[in-house]
Amino acid sequence: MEKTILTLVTFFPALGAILLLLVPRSQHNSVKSLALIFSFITFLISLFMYSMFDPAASGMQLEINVPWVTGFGIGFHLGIDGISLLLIMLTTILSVIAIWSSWNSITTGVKGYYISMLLLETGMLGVFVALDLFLFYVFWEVMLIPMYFIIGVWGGPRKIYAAIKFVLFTMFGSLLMLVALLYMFFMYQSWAGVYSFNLLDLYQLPIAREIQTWLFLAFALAFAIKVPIWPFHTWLPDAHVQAPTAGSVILAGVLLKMGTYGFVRICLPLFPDATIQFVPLISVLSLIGIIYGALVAMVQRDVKSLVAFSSVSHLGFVMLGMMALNVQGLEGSVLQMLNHGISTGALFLIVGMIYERRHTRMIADFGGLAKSMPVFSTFFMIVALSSIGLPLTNGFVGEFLILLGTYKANATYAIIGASGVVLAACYMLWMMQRVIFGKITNPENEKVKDLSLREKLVLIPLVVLIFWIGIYPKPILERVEPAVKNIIKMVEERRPSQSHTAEFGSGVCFQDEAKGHCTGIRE
Amino acid sequence: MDIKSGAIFFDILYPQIFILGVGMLILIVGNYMKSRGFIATLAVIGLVAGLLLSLEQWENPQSGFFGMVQVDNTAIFFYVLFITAGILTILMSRSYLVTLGIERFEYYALILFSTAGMMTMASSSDLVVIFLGLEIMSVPLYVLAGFARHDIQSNEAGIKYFIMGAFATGFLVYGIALIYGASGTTDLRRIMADFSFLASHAPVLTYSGAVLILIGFAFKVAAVPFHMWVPDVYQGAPTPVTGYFSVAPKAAGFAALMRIFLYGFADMESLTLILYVMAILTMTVGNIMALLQSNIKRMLAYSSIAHAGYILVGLTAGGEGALSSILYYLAAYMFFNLGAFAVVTLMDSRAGSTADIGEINGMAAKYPYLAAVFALFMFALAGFPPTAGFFGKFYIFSEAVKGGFVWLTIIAVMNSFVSVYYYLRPVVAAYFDPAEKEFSPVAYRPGIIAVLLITALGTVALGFFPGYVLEISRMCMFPFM
Amino acid sequence: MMLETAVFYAAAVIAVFGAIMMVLQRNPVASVLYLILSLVAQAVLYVQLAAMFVGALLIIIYAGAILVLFLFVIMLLNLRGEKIEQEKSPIPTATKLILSLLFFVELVMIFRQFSTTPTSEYITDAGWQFGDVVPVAELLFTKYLYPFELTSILLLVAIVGAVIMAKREKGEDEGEM
Amino acid sequence: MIPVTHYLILSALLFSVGVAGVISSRNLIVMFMSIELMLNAANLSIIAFSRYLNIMDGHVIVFLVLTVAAAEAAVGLAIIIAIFRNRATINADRFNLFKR
Amino acid sequence: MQYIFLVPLFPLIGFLLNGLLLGRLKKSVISLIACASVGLSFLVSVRLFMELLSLPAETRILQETLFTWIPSGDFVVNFGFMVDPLSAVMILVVSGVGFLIHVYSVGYMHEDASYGRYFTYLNLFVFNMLVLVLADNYLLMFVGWEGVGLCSYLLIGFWFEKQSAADAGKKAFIVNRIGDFGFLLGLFIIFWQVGSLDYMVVFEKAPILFVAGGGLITAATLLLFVGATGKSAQIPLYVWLPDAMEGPTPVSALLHAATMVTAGVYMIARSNVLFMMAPTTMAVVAIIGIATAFFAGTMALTQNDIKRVLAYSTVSQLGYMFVACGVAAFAAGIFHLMTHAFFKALLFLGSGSVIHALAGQQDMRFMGGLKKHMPITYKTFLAGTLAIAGIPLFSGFFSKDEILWKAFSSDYGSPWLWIIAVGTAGMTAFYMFRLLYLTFFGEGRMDEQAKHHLHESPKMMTVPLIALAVLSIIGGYVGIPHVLGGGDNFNKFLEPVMKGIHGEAVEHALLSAGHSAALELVLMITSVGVVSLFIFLAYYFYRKNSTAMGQIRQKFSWLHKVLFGKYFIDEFYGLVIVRPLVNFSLFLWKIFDVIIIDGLINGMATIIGDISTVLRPVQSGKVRSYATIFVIGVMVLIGYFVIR
Repeated sequence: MEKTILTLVTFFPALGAILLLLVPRSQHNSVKSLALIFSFITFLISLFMYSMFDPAASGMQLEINVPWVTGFGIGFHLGIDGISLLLIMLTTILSVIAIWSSWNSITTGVKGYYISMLLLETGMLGVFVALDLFLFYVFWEVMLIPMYFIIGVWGGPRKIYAAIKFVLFTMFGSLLMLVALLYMFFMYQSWAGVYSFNLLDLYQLPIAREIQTWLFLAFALAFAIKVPIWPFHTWLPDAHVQAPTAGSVILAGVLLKMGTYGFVRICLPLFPDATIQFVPLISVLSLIGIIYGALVAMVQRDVKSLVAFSSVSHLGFVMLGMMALNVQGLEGSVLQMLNHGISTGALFLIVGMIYERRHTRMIADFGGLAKSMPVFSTFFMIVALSSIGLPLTNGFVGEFLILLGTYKANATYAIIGASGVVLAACYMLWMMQRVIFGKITNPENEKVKDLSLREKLVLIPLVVLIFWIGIYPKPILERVEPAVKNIIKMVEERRPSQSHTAEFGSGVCFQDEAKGHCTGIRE
Repeated sequence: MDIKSGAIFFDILYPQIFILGVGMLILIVGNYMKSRGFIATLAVIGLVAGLLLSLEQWENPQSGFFGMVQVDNTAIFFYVLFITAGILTILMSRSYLVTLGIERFEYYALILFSTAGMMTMASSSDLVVIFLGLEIMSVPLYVLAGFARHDIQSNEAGIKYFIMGAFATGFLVYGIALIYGASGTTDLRRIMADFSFLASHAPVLTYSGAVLILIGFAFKVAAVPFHMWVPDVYQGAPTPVTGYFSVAPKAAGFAALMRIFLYGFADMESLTLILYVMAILTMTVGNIMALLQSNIKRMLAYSSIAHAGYILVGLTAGGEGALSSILYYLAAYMFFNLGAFAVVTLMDSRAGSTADIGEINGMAAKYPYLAAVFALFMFALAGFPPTAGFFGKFYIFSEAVKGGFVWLTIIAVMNSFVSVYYYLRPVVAAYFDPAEKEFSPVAYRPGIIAVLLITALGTVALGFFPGYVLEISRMCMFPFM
Repeated sequence: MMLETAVFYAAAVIAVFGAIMMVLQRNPVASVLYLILSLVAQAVLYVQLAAMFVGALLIIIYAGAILVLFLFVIMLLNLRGEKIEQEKSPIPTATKLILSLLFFVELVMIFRQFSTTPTSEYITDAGWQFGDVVPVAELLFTKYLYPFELTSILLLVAIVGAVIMAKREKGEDEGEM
Repeated sequence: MIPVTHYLILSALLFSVGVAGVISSRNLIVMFMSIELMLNAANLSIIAFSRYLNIMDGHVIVFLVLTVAAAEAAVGLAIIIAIFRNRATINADRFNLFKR
Repeated sequence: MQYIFLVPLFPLIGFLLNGLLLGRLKKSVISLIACASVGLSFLVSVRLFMELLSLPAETRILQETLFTWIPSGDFVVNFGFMVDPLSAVMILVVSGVGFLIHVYSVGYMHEDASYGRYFTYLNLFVFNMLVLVLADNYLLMFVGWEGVGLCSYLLIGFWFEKQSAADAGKKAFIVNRIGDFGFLLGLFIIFWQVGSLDYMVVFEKAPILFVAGGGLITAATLLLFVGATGKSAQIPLYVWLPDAMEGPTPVSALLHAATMVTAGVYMIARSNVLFMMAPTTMAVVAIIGIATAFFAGTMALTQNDIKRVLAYSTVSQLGYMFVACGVAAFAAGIFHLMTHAFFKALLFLGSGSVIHALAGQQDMRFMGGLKKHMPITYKTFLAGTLAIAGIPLFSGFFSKDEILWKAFSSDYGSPWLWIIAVGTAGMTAFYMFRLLYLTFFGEGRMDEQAKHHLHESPKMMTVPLIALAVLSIIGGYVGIPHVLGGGDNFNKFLEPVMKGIHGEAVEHALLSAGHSAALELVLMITSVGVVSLFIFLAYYFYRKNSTAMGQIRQKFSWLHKVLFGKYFIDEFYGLVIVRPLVNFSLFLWKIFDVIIIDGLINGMATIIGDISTVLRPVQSGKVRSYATIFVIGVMVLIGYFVIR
């Protein structure tokens, strides 16, 4: 079980997708139920996995490493530490919720939709469990396709533009990552004498400083686009606004985390020197993102794009905390990944719910919903508050740790970053103000039905999580801590590693066996 | 001369002989048999038998006819590739040919002959034989391009292909002449052995000869700037034939190129630069030109140019790895590109089809599986994992990085980035665009279903489990290298 | 020796003249005839280069068969009268001529470094007659057996191809031709 | 004595004329014949090299090239016939259905 | 067996019960749950207080850790409570006054449709407030701190259908957030310097780890003070409090008078150790405090809305408390906090009673002559007014006088502070009596229908009024100063908490005590005199000769305009901060995002497309051109070797 549980979690949704293929197209209900059941069982499996995870141990757990493409040293290598554990849990929960939330909103191409959702889940889980860089890359790209369809087929009026923009942006970054990955692969080969894409092996590879810089840039670009770090964020509002509700939930909840996860898992430990070198740049970009996202969110007219820009701001926090490179900052960053997934996911669900009722998302079309939909408004309020980081909600713990850590690293960053907290209150409350408070000016808002049982059940788990993490984050933090310390250790210890890079330094020479001479690196 | 190669071993030619024999049999039988289905089946059987006979020789490199024939693993790999491409093409052709009213038994014979020509090309290390193989391959192709005799588009494709092909042949022959002049032989093994002498004794002659030969094959694989015929011919030729064009002759061209430049002229350093530039140009022009095409066939034509560019990246990298990476890529490329053409063929088999991209609109709603498969091929062409397209590119690029061609690789990945845009367009059309008029029904025939299944399976399998084919491709090398 | 030089230059001039006239002629029939002229001149050069057999082949096969086929097709299509109208080409003809000229210069430069030893001083093997049928045949049926066999396939393929393209099916319009 | 270079230059000249014919002529037949000329030019150089190197392989090669030329001629002319039937012209410039 | 957690637990249970069963309970059950929960927590508080008293003064600390809240590396924060004299006073005030206001609300809100929601929020507030004061570390205090801010937001915007109410709620929250921003940064400094946020650890180690008077401690305390200005409505962040009057009146009484707004004072008193190490901050606190007291007082002079007058008065009184803190008289600040809680709650509830009677009318120009209609309200209101004005024997007198004396005598004080403070006291008396006269005396200026409906409030409302009135009167007796023969018990009780003024600082405190008792008496009498004078003025202008007021108003119309317009601070903020920010954001979105970033990307795509378009004619369809390009390619390739 130890060895197979990760495989099971990862591929169970895909199995569901395959089974769905066999269900006739017209049987919407069985398609939906089957998809829900599969995602739910995946969630249960992930719970089981959670229980198997040893919180005290550092390093990777539940590992499995089976050769896949031996000729390339590619292995089917899965394993998790605290960070991946959390993101997996997030993914499985959000997937269930996303699938259930689309119950009534998806009416065309039902089967394709749920197949896409399940495949997407596998893709996302794969990114978080992969410990083989090649595998990581494969999953990273694989998940693009179902998301592309989810946006493109079931999206809003400008879905095509948004879908293509989404794919192109992500592709752009990841292709450069591929080159860097290959480069590193051969560096490892000439250093260790064997081919390996195993991340844990590659962690050992000493890389000269200037090469680190390039490699870091290549990887970071891929991740930065995904995160998205300002100024690579412009795909995000379009994708979010156009995607169907569940798509937005997953997109914001999980997909963006893949970028930040990439930074933690790959950029930091692999390129410690470069990381240190780029801390100021990334921090400043994150800060710009925090402020920028908040300001732009403030003036949005569409609730969904407001939430989208708020994501830019929140992810800025995540990156800021990560760049603090200390326990608090990094832990806060990881926690905030989770938090953002929960809160923003819930926000998108909520926006989706009113959209289903009113077929508009324009803030100006609403007002006074608290009167006609009190339950809805309560949920909305709780989630919004968690999003702006009110104490005892999840957002607070994360943001606090991030800022605390950042302060240690650089007080100025923390001060500027903290102002984002104020701005968050501005845009969120202003939006709440105009949507749920005030007089009902549009008679249509009077008749809207409050949440149905299903919708409540969809939201309740998220609200529970919001408070749980806000009040008792210890179980989570203690699982993250060993992983975070590990990463910090790797960054710290492997910094200025002059001693052993000698043979593979800047004057790198690739021995071309066929031609028997040094072709060098052409740059 | 080699001890072994002096003898005449007919047995190493069995695959070709068999395929040619079946081709001739078709020519004879075809006149009397009404059933074209039978002829097609016969052709497929012939090819399958050829395939089996080829596999017989795996891991048993032999040489014969005074070294003119060299059946090594590489050759077998290509045999399998050509034969598979031939089988798939035949399988997907019928409904199309029938719809257009051009189904004639010679069609199948021509494919068999052409396949035999390619096999000849792939299994020789003598320039003259390679040249003859090229001709045996090309002549049927000229005819196949113009096979729809009443269709002016097909006519035009035929004549253009023919004129340009013959023109390129002129240069090739001149190149062979120069090499002959410089070395007194056309045997690549001797050329390789004496290369350093040649390079110092008559460098310009040798290099120019090599370059002219390169051009001759660059034409076949559609490398820029010798690609101009490609869009017109691909668009005009009957769709299954186009599919065949985009795969088999291209692979044959690369087979020859690899024989000549990874083997005979392997030590020719300055060629690297030429290949480098050619690879960049080919990828870039192919991709950029494909961006604005509105005809799927034409778009796929440019796409095939771009893919030739990626393979040239591998060729630029050189070395053993390059050989196996190119083999792998070609195998993968055969599956998804033929698959894509199979879908286009299916659509083109409807009356009044012009293969315009707008015709795809609404496909997903009506034929979800067809659309899904089509999307799969497009994603594979764009190089998304976990399709074969991804691993193929991965392999090629890895060889380039290994060879130290980092910038070339970056340009290559940027190119495949650009390509994503146009590969997504048919997908957008199939899935996202609202259909203005109903997607008119397509006629599934067993043959084309089989092709779709095989190619889709191949695309996925080579993506998920690249290891197997990878191992096979690594077993391929030139035994006397 | 003077004679040899004179023959060479005469043949060369005729070959080139024929070639150029072939290109310049509007009338395809004339073009063919000029090409035949050029080929005959080339055959003379072959002979001068001690390639008796191949030179003969050139006359017999090329001039005698291939070009007659051309002529035949031209007649069949009744092309004599066809006027090829002057359309604007994207690349002007002058440019193309300059291009060809440059190309020629390049080709010449390839041979620049090539030895300038006169041909007649090459040693010929005493054992067999250079360029005769026998030695050519000997090579053709031993070392070059495989290519030779391939040509048979090639010709077969060409025949089939030609038949496919040019043959009229039953029921096909018997029209103008 | 006539140096081998002379023959080679002559072949180059013939080849260039062939090339010029292909790129400047509109008449398919003339283009085709120009290609034949190019092949012949190549043959001439092979013969010259053969003589120069005193190896007879070149003669066989020329023999083979001649065959190829014949095969191409057959097919090429057949294609020309086919296209002429449909279009009633052999003006190469008219065959541009696929612009862009 | 520790039971501190019960104090906040009861309101939490009340909140959860009411909140989760919202709309399914009868009103009586709701009110029972709500009042009982707060009442119970009051009882527990009393029990705790008794237990505390039973301990010797130095060890009066009860602590309880529930669980580890945030453990992250060496940063560990517990969910722990602590009762010491300071928090004991606070929980008594919060739960006691809270209970009374709950009871009052039962009557006041009886008609409201969202009755359940109201009590839900109210209980949540009490919970948060109790967490704030009971926390044993800064971060948990911050939880309560933001929590009360949230409740304030919810309760101000309780009648969310009223645009102004919703706006006011939002404003309150955001302004508070600005304060919290400072608070958080302050915490960062403290944590990274001390390594903990627990009070005990911080106060123990801070004197060692911080350089007294150094930049770091000054920054930390200043940042904490920024937090306090937000919560306690001091300059420059006071703007939200007057608007907060949009909420129901009991809310104003509880949150915006008695308890929540005093959190800043509590926090500074709690952090006295830190503040005492930063003299600069102390000065800033005192100056901001006095300035706020004065300016708020002036603004209160001209307001017509009964609740707004009280609101500005609250701001002003909070200023007093900050002055006390600023002059190191933390105990005096807390003392005033307590008495203020009594009388200000009373005044708000009284005004609520009036508004209730007038069916929502808040404008004093439409009141008057209510004395005879609402005797109980009048009498209790009068008691409150006297207390706030600082009339001897009323609670406000003792606490205010303590502050005035300390402002004068303390090492951190100065006569100037005293003078302004006394002036402000005079103003307070003036506007309070103005309010009293306008409301209860004279002719009724309300319309006939309203007049007809005038009635005394129900028992549920008057009983709390009476209780608070009693407290307003006697509340000061716990802290009668030595000079008046009292034992200064309140000071003594709080002394263990005020570690900051022990040690070195204690010397100064003792020194200040060296001023003569005579001086203290003189000053006391002076201030009473000033207050009396202003009461007379109010009597003169609003009771005797109301035309005179009009003339003065005419004469100083600019001043009136400025005061009535509240110095146009809101407008100023709007013009200088909000508008530019919104415009800048719009610029970022519409110009930067859409045009520049996306434009760049689209531009690149367009260029690639253009290249494609440019290259297309090359593909002319003519074989000759193809061949030409072919030849060019050949020439280039061969040329490379030939020319090389």
